Amino acid sequence: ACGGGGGNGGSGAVKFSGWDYESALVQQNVARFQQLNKDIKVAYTPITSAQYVQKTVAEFTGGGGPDALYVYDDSLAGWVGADYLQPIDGLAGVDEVYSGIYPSNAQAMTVGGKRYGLPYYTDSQCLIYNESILKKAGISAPPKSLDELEQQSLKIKNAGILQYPIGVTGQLQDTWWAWVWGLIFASGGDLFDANGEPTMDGKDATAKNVFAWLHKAATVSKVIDPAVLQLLPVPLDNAMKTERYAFTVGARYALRDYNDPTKSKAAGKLKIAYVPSLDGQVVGTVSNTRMYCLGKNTEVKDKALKLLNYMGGLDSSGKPYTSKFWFQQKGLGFPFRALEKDPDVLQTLGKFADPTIYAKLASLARPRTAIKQPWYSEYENQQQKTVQQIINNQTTPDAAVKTLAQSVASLKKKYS
Amino acid sequence: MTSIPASRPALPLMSRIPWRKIILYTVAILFALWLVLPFYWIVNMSFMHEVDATSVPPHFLPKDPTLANFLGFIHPTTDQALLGSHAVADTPYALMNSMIVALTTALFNLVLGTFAAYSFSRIQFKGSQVLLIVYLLTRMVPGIAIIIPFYLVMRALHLLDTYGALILSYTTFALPITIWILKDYIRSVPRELEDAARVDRCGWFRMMWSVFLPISAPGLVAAAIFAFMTAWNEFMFALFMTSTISSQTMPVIAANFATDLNTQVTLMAAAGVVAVVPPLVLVLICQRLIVQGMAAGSVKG
Amino acid sequence: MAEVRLENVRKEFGGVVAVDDLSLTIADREFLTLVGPSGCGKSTTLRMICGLERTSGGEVFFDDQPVAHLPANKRDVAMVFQSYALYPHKTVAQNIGFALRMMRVPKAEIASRVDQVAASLGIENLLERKPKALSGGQRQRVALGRAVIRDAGAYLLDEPLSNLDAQLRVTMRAELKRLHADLRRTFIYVTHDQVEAMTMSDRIAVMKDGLVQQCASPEEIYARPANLFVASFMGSPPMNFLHGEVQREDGKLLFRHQGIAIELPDHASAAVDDLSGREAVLGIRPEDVLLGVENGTAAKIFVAELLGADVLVTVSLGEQLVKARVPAPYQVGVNAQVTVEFPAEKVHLFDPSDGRAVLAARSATPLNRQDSVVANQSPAAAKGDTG
Amino acid sequence: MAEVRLENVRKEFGGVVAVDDLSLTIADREFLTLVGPSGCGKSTTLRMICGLERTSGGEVFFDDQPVAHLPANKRDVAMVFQSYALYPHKTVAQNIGFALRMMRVPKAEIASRVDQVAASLGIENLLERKPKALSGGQRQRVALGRAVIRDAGAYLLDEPLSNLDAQLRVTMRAELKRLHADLRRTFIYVTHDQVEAMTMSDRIAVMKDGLVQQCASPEEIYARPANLFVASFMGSPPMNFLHGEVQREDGKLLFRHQGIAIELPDHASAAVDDLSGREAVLGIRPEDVLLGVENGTAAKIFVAELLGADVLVTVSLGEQLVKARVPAPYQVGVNAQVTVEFPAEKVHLFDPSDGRAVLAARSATPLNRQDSVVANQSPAAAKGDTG
Amino acid sequence: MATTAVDTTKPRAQEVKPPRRPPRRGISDTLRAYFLNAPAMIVIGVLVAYPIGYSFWLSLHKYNLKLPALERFVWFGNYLSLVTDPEFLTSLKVTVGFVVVVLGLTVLMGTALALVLNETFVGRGLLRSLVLLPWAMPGVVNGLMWRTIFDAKTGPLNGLLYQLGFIDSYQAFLTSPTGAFLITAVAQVWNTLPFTVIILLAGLSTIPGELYDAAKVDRAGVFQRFRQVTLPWLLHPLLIVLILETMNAFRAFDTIYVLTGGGPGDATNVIAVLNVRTVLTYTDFGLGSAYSWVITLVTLVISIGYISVLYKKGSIEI
Ligand SMILES: Nc1ncnc2c1ncn2[C@@H]1O[C@H](COP(=O)(O)OP(=O)(O)OP(=O)(O)O)[C@@H](O)[C@H]1O
Ligand SMILES: Nc1ncnc2c1ncn2[C@@H]1O[C@H](COP(=O)(O)OP(=O)(O)OP(=O)(O)O)[C@@H](O)[C@H]1O
Ligand SMILES: [Mg+2]
Ligand SMILES: [Mg+2]
Repeated sequence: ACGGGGGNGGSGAVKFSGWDYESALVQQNVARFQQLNKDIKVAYTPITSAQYVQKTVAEFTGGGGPDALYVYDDSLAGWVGADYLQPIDGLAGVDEVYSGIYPSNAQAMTVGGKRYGLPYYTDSQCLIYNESILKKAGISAPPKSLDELEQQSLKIKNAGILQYPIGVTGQLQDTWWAWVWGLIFASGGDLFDANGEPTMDGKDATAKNVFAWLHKAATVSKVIDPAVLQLLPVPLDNAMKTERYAFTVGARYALRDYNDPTKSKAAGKLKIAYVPSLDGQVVGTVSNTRMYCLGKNTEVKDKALKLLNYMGGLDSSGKPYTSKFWFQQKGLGFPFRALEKDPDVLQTLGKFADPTIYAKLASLARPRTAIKQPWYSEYENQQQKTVQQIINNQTTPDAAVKTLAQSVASLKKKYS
Repeated sequence: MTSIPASRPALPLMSRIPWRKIILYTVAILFALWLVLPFYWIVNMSFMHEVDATSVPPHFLPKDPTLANFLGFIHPTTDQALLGSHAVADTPYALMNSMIVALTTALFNLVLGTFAAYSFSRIQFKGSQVLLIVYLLTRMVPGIAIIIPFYLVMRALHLLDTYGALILSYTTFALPITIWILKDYIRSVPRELEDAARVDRCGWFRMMWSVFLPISAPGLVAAAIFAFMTAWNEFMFALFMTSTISSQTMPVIAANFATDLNTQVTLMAAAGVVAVVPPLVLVLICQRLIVQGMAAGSVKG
Repeated sequence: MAEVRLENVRKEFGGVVAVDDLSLTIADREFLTLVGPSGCGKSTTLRMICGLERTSGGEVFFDDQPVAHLPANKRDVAMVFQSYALYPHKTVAQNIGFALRMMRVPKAEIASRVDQVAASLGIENLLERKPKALSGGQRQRVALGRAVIRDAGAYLLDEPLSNLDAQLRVTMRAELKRLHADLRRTFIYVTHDQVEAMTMSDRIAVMKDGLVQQCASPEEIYARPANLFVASFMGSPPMNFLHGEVQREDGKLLFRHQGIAIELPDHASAAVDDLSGREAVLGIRPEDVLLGVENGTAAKIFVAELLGADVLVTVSLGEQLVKARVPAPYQVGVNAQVTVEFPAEKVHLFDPSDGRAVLAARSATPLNRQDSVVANQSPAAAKGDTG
Repeated sequence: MAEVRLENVRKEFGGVVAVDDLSLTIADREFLTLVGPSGCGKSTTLRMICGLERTSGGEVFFDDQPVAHLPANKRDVAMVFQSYALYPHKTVAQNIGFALRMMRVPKAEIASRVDQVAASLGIENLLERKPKALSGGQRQRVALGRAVIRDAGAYLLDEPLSNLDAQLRVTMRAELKRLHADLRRTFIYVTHDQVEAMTMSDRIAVMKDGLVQQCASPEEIYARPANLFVASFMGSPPMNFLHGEVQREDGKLLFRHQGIAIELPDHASAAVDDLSGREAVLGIRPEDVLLGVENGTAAKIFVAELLGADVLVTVSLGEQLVKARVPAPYQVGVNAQVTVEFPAEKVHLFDPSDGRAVLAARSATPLNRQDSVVANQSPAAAKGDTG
Repeated sequence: MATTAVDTTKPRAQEVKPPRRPPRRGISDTLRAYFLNAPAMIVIGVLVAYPIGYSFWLSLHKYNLKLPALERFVWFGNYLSLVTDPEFLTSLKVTVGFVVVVLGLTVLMGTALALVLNETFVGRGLLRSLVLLPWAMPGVVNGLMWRTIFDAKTGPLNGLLYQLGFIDSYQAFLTSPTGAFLITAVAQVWNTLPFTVIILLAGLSTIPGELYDAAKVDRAGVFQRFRQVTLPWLLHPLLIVLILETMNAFRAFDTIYVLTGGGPGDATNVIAVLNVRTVLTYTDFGLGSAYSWVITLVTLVISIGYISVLYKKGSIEI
C-alpha cells in the first residue's frame, strides 16, 4: 500500500487531488484513464475530506498545488480570488459540457463570467421520509407544507412510534447545512438577492418564517430532536437507516444507501419527496455542485485538461462516462440532463428513488446565491450557530434574522 | 533480656484498620475506572459487529464477539478495503510510520534536550532565563499560526511527505518542553556525583552517559514519553506535511476512517485500539525505569 | 604528578569567603594533613586542587604548571568525598571499579583489583549491593575504595575514616600508610582526628577561617605552635594559657600573673623585650606542668580525673584553672594544697594582640605519637619507629 | 516516654539480616550508647525504635506498650540521622525549627529557640543558608540541632559528632550531657568514638552482627567483658590474647602457653574446671602487663612507642607479641631482654569455642575515663566526678 | 597571621623560567552553556524562527487568501478590531472558563493520581501504564470516542444511566450549552491528564526518601509531609505542568472540534477553534495570526505569572 504520489509526481505526471470519497473507485477510474491515454501519467492523491480545503489551500499557498483537483462550489469563488485556478473557457470540450448540464450547475461553476470547472456531481435537497413509519401512524402521503410536516410528526410522536420524528444534521461544521437552505429555497425565498445583499431581515420574510416554524417544531411541538445539535451526516445516515427518524431533509443520493438492503435495515422504506414549503407549493430547492478544476500554475495543462475532460466531460461518444459511472456506482447526482433518460440510469434510479421527483428536483434546484461572496464561509458558520440557537431556544426567529443580517454587514465591512 | 509480658495489650481498634490501604485502593480503583471506562467502550465496540455497536440499549459486552475488525488490518475484506481511502489496509503501515517518527522524535529530543537542559541546571550563564523563556515562547505560538510557513520551509528543504518533515516538526514542538522537563531532573541529581565522575576521569559525555542519564532516568522517561506522545498523536502537521502512506501517521489514517461516509464504527474503534496499544506496550517496558529515589544512598548530607 | 602548589588561592561563594589567600606547597610524595575547625575551608581547598571548584583568585600549580585550564578529569587526582558521592545506580564493585573502567583497564584486571581493594576494606561480601543497601560505614569504605584503587598522581582524602569504628580505623590507617609508602605519591588528607593527623602525616597544615595558620611537621606543630590558635587547637587536653605580663627583674626574666611570678628561660630575652609593657600569654601543655615540686607556686587541687595510666589534675591557681597530667596513681584529695611549677624550658609565650608565638618551648615533651599504625603491625613492618 | 524495650527484634532486608534477635531494655532517663563494628545493625536498630523501619520479627515497646502500629510521627522521638537528611529546600533555621512548626509552637518562640540552639552549636551565622552551602561539619550540626531543639520522649543520635573537630566535639558532648541532665529523657547514642562511649553513657551495648554482645556500664564492659569480641573491641590498644591451656598443677591453677606458665588466681578454680583439657584464651589489658619485675617470664623487647606520658612496649614472648603500657620514660633498646608478668588478679579467661568469658579480672585497672566532659567545665559544674 | 612563615617555599629550580603561557582558563561558562544549547537553538531557530516571525508579520496585515487584492499592512489593526469583535469577546469568555475548569481539574486530579501511583500497591505497574492510555489516543479518535459515549441516541452513558434508573429517558447531553461545555472540559481533562501525571510522578521519584523519614521523625503528619516536603519538590514539575496545561487548554482544538464544533451556539467556541477556523476555513491569515498571537501573549503572560509567583514562594529558580 505504499506508493509515490502527490508531491513527487515527477516528470510530467498530472498531479490530481481530491477529497477521499471512495478513493478506491477514483483510483480505478484514473487507471482506466491511463489505459486510454498511455502517454499520460496521473498521480492521484486522496485527501481526508474534512481537511481537504485546508490542505489544498496550504499546498497552493506553499507554491505547489495540484494540476487538477476537486473543488466545492462554495470554495470556488475564494480559490479563484486567491488565484489558484485558471478558467477553462474556450478549451476543448468545455462548451459541450456546459450546454449539457443543468443551469444551476453551470452557474455554480462560473465566477465573474468565466467558467472554471467541469462537473463531478451535483445534488439537490429533498425530503426523505420513512414510508412505513408514516403508514403505521396512519399517514398515506408525505407532507407538502411545513405545517403538514409538523402535524404528521406530531401524529407519529403521539402514536408513540418515535419521540422525535424529525432529524437533521445540527452540529457545527465547516461544510454547509444544506437542509436550512433547502427549506428556505423550497418556500420560494432566499436569504440574499442576486447581488449578494442580505434580504433575510426585511425584503424577504421567508427565512424568518422558516425559522419561526423551526422554533415552533423544536421547542413547542417538540418534533425536532434536540439531539440533532450533536448530529453529523454519518450518524444521521445511520439513524435513518435504523429508522430512528421518520423525516429528514437531505441529498437525493443518500437514498441510494438508505435503500441498499446490504447497508440498511430500512431498505425500501425510505422515499423521496419535495422539500415541504411554507405554503405547500413546489417551487424550488437548493443544489450543490462538485467540480474538477485546473490549477493555475500547472505545467502539464494539456494532460491535465485531458484528465479533466475524462472526469467531468464527455467521452468520444459524447457520453459523460465518469458522471454516469458515479451514479451507477454510488448514486451521485449527475449534472448532465441527458442522463435523466438513460435507461441504465433509470434502472438504477428505480431501485432507490422516484425518477420523476428526482428529475424535477434537479431542474428546480438553485445554487446558493451567496457562495460567490468571499465571506460566505463565515456567514454559513454564523447561520449554523443561529439555527442551533433557534433549535435550543436561545434566540427568537426575529432576533435570528437580525443577527444574520448584522453579521453580513460586519463581514462585508471586514472584506472591504 | 526481658521477660515477655503474659498478655500483650491489644492494639487499639482504629489503628488495626489499614486506613491507608483502604484509601489508597479506593482512589486507585476510582482512577482506574476513570481511565479505563471510556476506552473500554472503544475496545468493546472493536469486538462487535457493526449492527450491535449502535444498538439500543447498548451492549456492555460484545454480544457475539468477533475479531473481524482486527483481522481486517491484515486481510481486509473487499468492503473494508474500500473504506476511508484504504484506511484499513493502511493502518499497519501508518502504525509503523507513527512508531518510526515517534521513536526518532523521542530520541532526538532526549539528545538535544539533555545538552541544553544540562546547561540550564548546572551552569550559571548570562541570558539563561531569557533563553528559557524564548524556548517556551516558540512553543506558545499555536501550531495553526505557523503551519503554512512551516510547510514552506519543509518544501524548501524537500522534506514534504517524508519522515524527516514530521520528525523535525515534532522535535521543534517537543524540544522546549523537553528542556524544561529535563533541566529539573538533572538539577535533582546530586552535584557531587558529577564531581565524583570527573575525579574518576570521566569526560563530560562519559559522565552524562554513565552517571547522569541512569540517575535521571525517571525524568528522561517522562521527557521521552512526552516527546513520543507529541509525535504519536499530532494530527494537523501530519496531515499537512504528508500526502501518502509512505509517511502518513496513524492520526491521519484514523481521520480517514472518521470522515468516510461509509465508515464502520467498529472498524474505527478497532483502529483506535491498535493506535493506543503500541505506546502502552512501550511504556509498560519503560516504566520500570521510573524508580523511586534513584539517588538514594549516594551522598551524605 | 609531584608537587602541588597553591599560590594565594582564594574562594568565595557569593560573598562567603571559604578560602582566603591560601598558599601552600605540598611536596612530591608528601603526606600532608589538613586540620582545622569545622567550616574552615578544608574541603573547599581539596576541591580546588582537584579542579572541581574554580578559584576566585590565585593559582594552583602541579609541578610548576598552572592547572586552571585543566578540568578535574584531566588532573589525575583521586579523591574521597566527605559526602561519599557514590553512584547510586551502580553496585559496590562497579563503584569501586569505575575509574579503572574509564581508563580502559581490561575487565579481568578491574575485577581482580576490585576484589583486592574490597578485601582490604572488609567489604568483599557487599560487592553486588547498591549503595542504598549499605550502612554508613560501609558506604564510606566504598568511597575510600574508589579512590585507593586508582594509581593517581595525588590522593585527596576528605575525612575518609570518620564513620568507621576504632578498630577498622586503625586498620585503614595502616592501609593508607602502606599505600602511601608503596605508591610514593602525594597524599592530602583531611581529618578531625588528631591522633590520625599526628601519626600519619609528614606535615600538618592547620587552617582557620580559610587561612593556613601553620604548616609543619607534627612534632613542630605540637612543640612549637606558631600562634595561640594552633597551640589551642592541637593537643587534647589543650594547652594551658595564662594571661599576664613579662618583665625583667634583677636580671631575671619573669612572667607575672595575678601575683604569681614564673621564671622564663634565658633565651626568652628577645621575647620579653618584644612584649614588655603589654599583655602577654604564657602557654604550657598539661604534661609539662609539674606538681608537688619544691619551690613551686602554691595551688589547690580542683578536680582530678583518671585517664588510665595518667591522672589529669586540674588545679586552681588563684582564679585560673590549670591542667596537669601526671602519672597515676595520684592520690590527693580535692581542695588539698599542692605546689605547681612551670618549667622554664617548657613554656610558650604568645603576643595576645595578634596571637603570634614569640617564644617556643625549648624542650617540649615529645609528641604524643600514641597510635598504632605501627603497634598493629607484624614484626617485619615495625622496624622504623623504635622509641 | 520512658522505657524503651526491644524484644527479640529482627530485621531482614531481603535476605540480609541486619538485626538478628535483639533484645534490649533502655530504662527511662538512661543514656545508652550503641557501639559495634561498621554494619553491625546500629542504625537499623535506631530506625526500628523510631518507627521508620518495620521489624521483621519481635516487638518494640515504649513503656510496656507495643508501638508497632504507631507511625514514626506519632512516636515522639527525635533523631539525628547518620546521613543528616536535611531538607535541602529549607534554610538552616527552617530545618532546625521544622519540628517545632509541626507542633504548632508560636513563630516567635520557634525563632528564639532556633537562635539559642544555633548559638550552642556555633552555627548562628549560617541560619539563612541552605544546606547545600554548608560544610560537612556544619551540616552535621544542623542535623543535631534539628533533634536537640525538640522536647521529645527519646533522643536517638546516630553518630552525631563524627564530622566535627576535636574541640567542637568536646563542646558538643558537654552540650548533650547537659541536655540529658536537664531534660531527663532517654538517650540512645551511636558512636564509634570509644572515649565518647565511655565518658557519656550510663550503659553501653556492644553489638556485633545484629546481636547485642554485652550491655552494661562502661566500667563493667571495660573491666569484665562478657566475651572475646567485647574484650577485643573495647579498649585501645586492645587487650592482649594468648591461646593455651589451663591446668591444675600441684594445687596451683596454671595457664600454659608455649612453655610459659601463668599462674591464675584462686577464684579461677571453676573456670579452670570448665575449660580444662580444651584450648583456653587468656586476656590481659596492656596497662595491666608488668615489665621488668622479678620472677617474670623472659621476653624480648620488640618495639616501643612513645605515647606522651606512657610508652607502649611490644614484647615478643616466644612467637607471641604482647603489648604493655608502662609509664615513660622507658629506656630499653630493641631486642633487649626483659621480664613480663601477668598479674593473676588481672587476667581474663575466655572459652574460645564460643568466646564466652569464663573468668573476669578481679581488679582490672579502672576505666580510662579520659575525656573532658568535665575537664572543660567551669568549677561549679565539675564537682561530681572527682577521682 | 599572614606574617607567620607558614610555607617553606622551595627555591625555584631554575631562575630562567620557560616563557610561561598566559594561564589558559577553561572556556567561559557562558560560552560553554551556549555551546550546549547550540543544537537545540539551531533546530528550533532554523525551523520555527522564520514561521514565527512570518506569522507575526502576517498578523500586522490585512490578509485573506481569497482577496489578495485587499492585502495591506495595518499595523495593529487586526488586534484592535478584536477588541470590538463580539465573537472574539464571547469566545474569550468561554476560553477563560474552559482554561480555569480544565486546569483546576487537571492539576488536582493529576497530583492526586501521581501521589497514588507513587505508592506501592498491587497493580501499580498496570495503573501506571493505563494512565498513559488517554494520551496515546490520537485527538480525532478521542473526540469520536467521547461523541460515541455521550451520544444521545446510542451512547453507552445513556444506556448505563437508563439501565441503572438514574434517567427515565435518553438525554442529549451535548445539546445544552452548559452540558456541552462541561463535557468538552471533561474530555479535555481526560486527554491531558497523563502528561500531568507523568511529569509529577517523575518529580515525585526524585524526592529522597530520607526526607520523609526526617519529616516523620519531626512529627509531620501525612498532610504536613505533603506540604513541607512533597510540594516544594514538586514546584518545578508543577510549573511545567501549569504552563503546558495552560497552553494546551488555550489551544484545545481536536477534541472540541470533533465533539461540538464549537457549538451549540457559542457555548464551546473557544479561541482555538475560532483561530483554526479563521485560518483554515476562512483563509483569513491576517486575523488568524492575530488570534494566534493573542493566545501566545496570554499564555506567555500567564506563564510568567506562574514563574514569578512560584519564584516568590522561594526555592525555585528557572
Ligand atoms: N536496605 C538494605 N538492604 C540490604 N542490606 C541493608 C540495607 N540497609 C542496611 N543493610 C545492611 O544491614 C546491616 C546493618 O546496617 P546498619 O546501617 O544498621 O549498620 P550500622 O551498624 O549503622 O553501621 P555503620 O556504623 O557503618 O553505620 C549492614 O550490614 C548493611 O549492609
Ligand atoms: N556553596 C557554598 N556557598 C556558600 N558558602 C559555602 C559553600 N560551600 C561552602 N561554604 C562555606 O565555606 C566554608 C568552608 O567550607 P568547607 O566545606 O571547605 O569547610 P570544611 O573545612 O571542609 O569544614 P568541615 O570540616 O565541616 O567539612 C564554610 O564556612 C561553608 O559554610
Ligand atoms: Mg569538609
Ligand atoms: Mg549506621
